[in-house]
Amino acid sequence: MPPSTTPDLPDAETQIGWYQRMRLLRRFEQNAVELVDEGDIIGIVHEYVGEEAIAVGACAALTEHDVITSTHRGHGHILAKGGDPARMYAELLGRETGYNKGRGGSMHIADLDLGIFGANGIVGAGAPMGLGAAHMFKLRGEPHVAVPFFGDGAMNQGVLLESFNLAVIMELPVIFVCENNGYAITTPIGEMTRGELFERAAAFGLAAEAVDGMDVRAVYRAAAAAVARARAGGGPSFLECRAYRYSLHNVAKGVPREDDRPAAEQADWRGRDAIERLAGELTEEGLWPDGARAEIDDEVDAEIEGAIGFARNSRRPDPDSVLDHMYAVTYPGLPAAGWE
Amino acid sequence: MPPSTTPDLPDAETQIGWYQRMRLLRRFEQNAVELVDEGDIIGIVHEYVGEEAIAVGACAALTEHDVITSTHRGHGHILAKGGDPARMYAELLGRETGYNKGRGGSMHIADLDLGIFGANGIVGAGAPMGLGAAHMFKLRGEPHVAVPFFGDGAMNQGVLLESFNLAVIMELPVIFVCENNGYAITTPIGEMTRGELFERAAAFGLAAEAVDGMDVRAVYRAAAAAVARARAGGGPSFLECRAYRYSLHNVAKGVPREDDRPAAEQADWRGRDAIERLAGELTEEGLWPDGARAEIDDEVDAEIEGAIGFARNSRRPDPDSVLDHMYAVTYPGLPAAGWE
Amino acid sequence: MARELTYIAALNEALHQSFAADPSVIMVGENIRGVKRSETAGLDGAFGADRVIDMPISEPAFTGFATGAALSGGRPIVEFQVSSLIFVAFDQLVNQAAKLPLMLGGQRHLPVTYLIMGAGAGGGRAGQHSDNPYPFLMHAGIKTVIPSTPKDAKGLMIAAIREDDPVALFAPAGLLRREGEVPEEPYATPLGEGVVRRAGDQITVVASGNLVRKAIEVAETVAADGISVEVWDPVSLLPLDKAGLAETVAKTGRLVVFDDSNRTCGFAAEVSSLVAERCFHDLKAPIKRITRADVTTPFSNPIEYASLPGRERLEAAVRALLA
Amino acid sequence: MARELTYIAALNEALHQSFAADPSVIMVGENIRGVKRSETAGLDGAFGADRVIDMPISEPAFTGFATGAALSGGRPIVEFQVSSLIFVAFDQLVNQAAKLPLMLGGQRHLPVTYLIMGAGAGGGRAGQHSDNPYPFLMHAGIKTVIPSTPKDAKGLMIAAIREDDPVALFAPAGLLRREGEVPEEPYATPLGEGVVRRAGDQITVVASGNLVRKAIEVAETVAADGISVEVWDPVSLLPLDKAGLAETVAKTGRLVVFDDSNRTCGFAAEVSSLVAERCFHDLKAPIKRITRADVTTPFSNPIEYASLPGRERLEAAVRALLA
Ligand SMILES: Cc1ncc(C[n+]2csc(CCOP(=O)(O)OP(=O)(O)O)c2C)c(N)n1
Ligand SMILES: Cc1ncc(C[n+]2csc(CCOP(=O)(O)OP(=O)(O)O)c2C)c(N)n1
Ligand SMILES: [Mg+2]
Ligand SMILES: [Mg+2]
Repeated sequence: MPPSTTPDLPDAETQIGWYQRMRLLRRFEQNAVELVDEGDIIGIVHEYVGEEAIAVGACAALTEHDVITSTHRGHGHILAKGGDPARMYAELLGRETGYNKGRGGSMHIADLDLGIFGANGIVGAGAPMGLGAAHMFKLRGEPHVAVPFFGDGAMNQGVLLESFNLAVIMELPVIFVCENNGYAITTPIGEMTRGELFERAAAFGLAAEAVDGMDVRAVYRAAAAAVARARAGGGPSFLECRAYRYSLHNVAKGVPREDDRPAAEQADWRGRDAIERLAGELTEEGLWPDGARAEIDDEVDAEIEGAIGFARNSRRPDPDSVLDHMYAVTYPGLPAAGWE
Repeated sequence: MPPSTTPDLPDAETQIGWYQRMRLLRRFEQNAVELVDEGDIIGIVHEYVGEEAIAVGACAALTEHDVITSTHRGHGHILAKGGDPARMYAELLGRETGYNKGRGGSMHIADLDLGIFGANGIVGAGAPMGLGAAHMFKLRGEPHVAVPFFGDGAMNQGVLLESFNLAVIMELPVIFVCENNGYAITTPIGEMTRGELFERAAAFGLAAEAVDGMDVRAVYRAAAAAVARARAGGGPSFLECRAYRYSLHNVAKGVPREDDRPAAEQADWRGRDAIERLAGELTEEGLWPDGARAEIDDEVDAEIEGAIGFARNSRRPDPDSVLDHMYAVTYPGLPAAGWE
Repeated sequence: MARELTYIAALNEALHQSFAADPSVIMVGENIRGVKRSETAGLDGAFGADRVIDMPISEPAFTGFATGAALSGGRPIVEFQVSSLIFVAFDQLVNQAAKLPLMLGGQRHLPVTYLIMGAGAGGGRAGQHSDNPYPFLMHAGIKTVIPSTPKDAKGLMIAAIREDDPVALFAPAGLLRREGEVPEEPYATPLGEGVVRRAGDQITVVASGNLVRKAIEVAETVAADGISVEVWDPVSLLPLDKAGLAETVAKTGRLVVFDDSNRTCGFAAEVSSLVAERCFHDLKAPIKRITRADVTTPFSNPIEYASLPGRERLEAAVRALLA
Repeated sequence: MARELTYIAALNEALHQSFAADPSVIMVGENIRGVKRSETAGLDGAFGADRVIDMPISEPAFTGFATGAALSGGRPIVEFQVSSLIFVAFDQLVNQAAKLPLMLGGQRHLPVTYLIMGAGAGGGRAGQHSDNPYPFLMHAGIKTVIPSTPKDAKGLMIAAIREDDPVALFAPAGLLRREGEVPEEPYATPLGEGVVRRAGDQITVVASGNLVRKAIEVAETVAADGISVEVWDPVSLLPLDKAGLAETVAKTGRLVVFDDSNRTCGFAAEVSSLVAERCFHDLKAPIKRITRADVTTPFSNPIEYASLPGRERLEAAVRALLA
C-alpha cells in the first residue's frame, strides 16, 4: 500500500540545507576514520558514507519531538536528526563533554533531548524502544512519531519482526526505515533472505514501499507521506531505502582494510552518489547560486574542524567516576566496586 | 503457492486407523484430566481435544525417520507420531518407565527413536531444532523431513519467524504446521496479528496455505503434498490448520475452570468435530462395516486403561538419582549437589 | 483487627494504587486483561486498555517497548508470566535496559519494573517452568527484590514502580496464595534493607522468598535442642544490605546460606564470599550453602524435591556447624 | 624448535583437524565463510558450504538449529561473533540446550560447542561488546572453558567438540593475537583440570584467560619483596577442578580471586564460597576478590580501565593479605 499523497518538496533553502547535512555526514565520517588512524578514537567506527540520503531524507520529515532509534552505524542518523558534531566527536574521543559523557562511544551516542534514543550495538534491538516512545506519544495525545533505523541484515533478527507486528496491532505512529545496503558485513542480503524486504514487512500489515536510497528527495517524499499519515493516526509504515556503503563494514586502528565486494558493483553505486545527485539537481534547477556549493563545503569543513578541536580540548572522565550513571539511585555498596 | 499435486487418500484401513488415532488422542486427554483431578498427575496438562485432525493428518504423511517438534500442548503430536500411551502416562505420572524417565513431564515428553524431539514449554522454541534435524538429513542425503508444530500465538515469537527465513534460504525439508485454534490463552489471534497467518509465512518465501484443521483428510492431503515436495528437494512449506480447542488452555488440580470464550463460538466448532466428521464420511462412503466404530472405541478404551495401569504400576525415580542425566559426561563435583 | 490479604491480592492492590497515583504507570504482558483472581485483576477495567496492554507472545519486543516507554516519560511494568521467560527477552534486559543508563551517561532515568510471577519450583512444573533466575539478573546489575510476605509484596511492588531504575520483583510460586496482614494505604518498602525474621545468637541462616518460612521452621525445631538460630531475610538482593548481613554474622559467628536458586555463581555464593571477605575474623566455622542442586528441575515429585533446598538439609547443616 | 602459533591460528587448526576427523562436525555463525586471518579461515573452502554455514542475523534460530542438529547425529559448533550476543540466544542456550539432556531423561546426548569470540573488554569496545558472560552460562549449567594459551586454545577446542555435552569456549579478545607453542597433531586438553602456572607458597591467585599473564606479572613484582605467589589457572571453569583449588589453598593458606567478569554472583564469588566452605581451616586470612566493577563497561579509556581488574589492585590485595 503506497502512501496516499506525495508531499511536495520544500523550498530551495531547505533543500540546500539537505545538501549541507549530507556533506556534513560524509565529512564527519571521513574525519572520524582519520581520528581512528591517529589513535584519537580508541575502538571501532562504522562509517555511514554512501547512505547519507537515507538519514537526511527521513529526518527532514521529523521534528525534534519525534524519536529515532539508531544502529551500530549511527553517526549519520544522529547528525541528520540535528546532533551536534562537536559533542559527537567528544563522545568518540571519550570526553566528558561528549553526548554520553564518554560512557557510550560510537555505538551508543544519544541525545535524548533531540529524540535520539541512541545508536545500538545489537542489530535490531533499538526498534522496540521506538514503539514504546510512540505509544507514550499516543497515550498523551501528542502528534509525534518514532522512526527506528536498521539495516537489511536486521530483517532476520526476531525482535525486529516482532516489532513490526506489535506496531501494527497497536496502530502506533512508527515509521520503520530499513537501510538496505546489500550486505551484513560479508553476507549479501540476497543469500540471507528470499523476496523483497518491503514485501515481508507488508505481510505484517505495515504500509510498505521501497525507495531509492541514493535520492534524498525520494526518501524525503516517502518519509514525509508516512509521517503525515502516522501523525494523523493512520498507523505504522515501512520504508526500504536501497543504498550502498562505500566503506568497509567498520574500521579500527591497525586492522587491514580489504574490500571483497565486486569492483564494478562499488563503482556503479558510487556513480549514483546521493550528494552529487542533489548538487546536480540544485544546479540544473537553478536553486542555488554559483559558488554556493564551495561555500557550503568550506562551512562544513570549518564546522568539522571546530568540532574536532572542541573534542580534543575536552577532558577525559576521571577514573574515580567509574561507577557513575550505572543507577539513578545508588545504595551503600551499589554499584559494587571490583576491589573492595 | 499451493502444492502442485494433491495426493490421493490412502485406503480405507489406513483411514480407519486415523479414526482410531484421533479417538486415542481424545481419550488420552480426557483421562489425563481425570488423573490430574485424582492427584495422580502433579502439575499442569494442556489438552489437545478438538485439534486431533491436525496431528493425525499431518503425521499420517510421515515415517518414523521424520522428525517433529512439539509444543506445550504436545500429547496429540506424540501419539499421532506413534508414541506409546503407556510410556506417556508413565511420564505424566512421573515414573521411571516414562519416556523421559519421569524427568520431563507433560511439557517435555519425547521419543527420539520415533523422531519426536519433544514437547516444549517455551512457545515457538522447538521449531529451529527441526531445522537442524532437516539439515542433517540433507547433509547425509536422506529423504526425511522435519515438522515443527506450533500455535497461532507462536506466530509472534521471534525465533519462529527467524526459522521461517532460515528454512527458506537453506532450502530445508521442513513443513511448518501452525495450529490456529484462535487463541493464545485469553487473547484472540485477531487482536494479536493482522492479516492471514499463512500469508505472513508466504512473505518469507514459504509455500504456504490454510486448510480446515477439523478435516483430517484435508490436513493429510496438504501435508502429504508438502512432504512429498520436501522429500524431492522442493524446499520448505507452511500449513495453517484452523481448528479449536474444546477445553480450557490448561488444567491443574484445584484451579477453577471457567471458559470465557463465547458459547456460540464453542458450539459452532464442536458442531464440526473432526472425529465425528471422519466417522460420518467412513460410514457414508461405506468404508467401514457396521459396528466397527464401537469396536474401535472399545479397543481404544482398553488401550488407555492398560496404559494407565502400566503407569500406575511403575515406580517413581529414586531421590538419589536426582543428579542423573544432567550431563552425558560427569566430573568430580559436576553436577554440584546443593548441599555439599 | 488488621486486614489480611493474600500475597497476590497484595500485589494487585499495589498495582491499583500505583496506577491511580501516577498516570505515567503502564503495564504490558501476556493475558493481563480481563482476568480474575490474578495480580492484574480489574486493572484494565479501571485504567483502560491503553495503560494495561495485552501483548502478543513477543517478550523481546514488549520488553524493549517498555524501555522506550520509560525513556519517554512512562513508568512501565513488564509482567513475565513464567520466570523462565526472562531468558527469551534476555538481550533486552541485559544488553539494553541494564546497560542503557550508564551508556547514556545518565541522560535519562529508566524506571521499569519487571514483575516475574510464580518464580521457583514445586508441584511438577518441570524444567522450563521452575527457574528462580534472580542471580542472572543480579549478575547483570538489575536491582532485584523478593518479598517474602504479603505486606512486603505490596510495599516492594510500590517501591519498585517508584524507583528510577529497572527493578525486578520475583513473586515466588509458593507464596502467592499465602495470607498476611497488609496495610490499606499505599506505602513503599525500602530497597536495600534486610530484616531479622527470627532472632538468635549461635548461627545465622540467610533465607529469602518462600525459604524464610522453612528456615524459621528449622530454627524452631533445633531450638528444642538449645540451638539458637537467627533467620535473616535480605528482602532486597540487589542492593543487598551488606551492613545488616555483617551485623548478624558478627553476632552469631556462623552462617548457612539457604537459597532456592542454582548453586554455581548463585546468590548463596555471593553472600558467602561477601562474608568470607568482610567478616572473616568473626567466623567460627566454615560457611555453608544449602541450595538447589545444579540440575534442570526434574519433573517427578521425589527427584524434584530432592533437587530443591529442603528443611532436612538445612537442619543438618545447622547442626553440623554447631557440632 | 617447537612451532609457534597465534591463539586464533591455534583455534583455526583445531577446527580444521576436527572437521577432517569427523564428518558430523558442522559449524554455524555469522560471516564465517570466505574470511581471512580469522578462526574460521579456510574452513568453507576445505569442507564446503553445507558444513560451514553462514547464518543470517538470527542467533536464536541458529542456536536452536544446532541443538536440533546435535540431536540428529551432528556435532555442531556455534560461533558467537561478539560475547554479548549470547544474550540474544539466551532462551535457546539456557531453556533449551542446557536443560534438554535431563528433561529427555538421557535419551540423547547433546554435543554442541559454543565458540564465543573476542570475549572481554579493552580498547573501547564499550557497553555492548565488552562482556565476559561466562558466569551466566555456568549458573545455567553449561560447561565452560577459557583457554589462556594457544596450546590450550587448540586442545580445549578439540576437547569441547568431542565432549558429548554443550560446552562454551570463551576466546578472550586480549589473547587472540598472542603467540605460543602449539603441537601440530590433534590433541584434547581435558576439562576439569586446573594448572599451577607459577608456583609459590604464601598466597594463591586464581586467574584465568587473559588475567593469567597479569597475575604472573604481579607475582614477579612482589617476589622482589620476598612474597611468594602461586598462580592457579582453572582452565575449565565448569567443571571446576575443586581438588586442585583446595590443594593450592591448603599449601598457601591465602586466596585472591582475580577475575574479569562482573562481581556479584560471578566466578570469583563461586571460587571464594567453595574455599570458605571446604578449606576454611586452611585459611589464614580473608578471601579477596579482585573483579570488574559492577557497572556497564564504560567506553572512555580511563574509566574503562578503572572498571576492569588490573595489576595494581591485585598487587595491593596480595600485599594487604600478607601485611
Ligand atoms: C544481534 C546481532 N548479531 C550480530 C551482530 C554483529 N554485527 C554487527 S553489524 C552486523 C551486520 C549488520 O548488517 P545490517 O543490519 O545490514 O547493517 P549494516 O552494517 O549493513 O549497516 C553484524 C552481524 C550484532 N551486533 N548484533
Ligand atoms: C515464549 C513464551 N511466552 C509465553 C509463554 C506462556 N504461554 C504458554 S502457552 C501460551 C499460549 C500459546 O498460544 P498458542 O501458540 O496459540 O498455542 P495454544 O495454547 O493455543 O495451543 C502462552 C502465552 C510461553 N510458554 N512461552
Ligand atoms: Mg546492511
Ligand atoms: Mg492458539
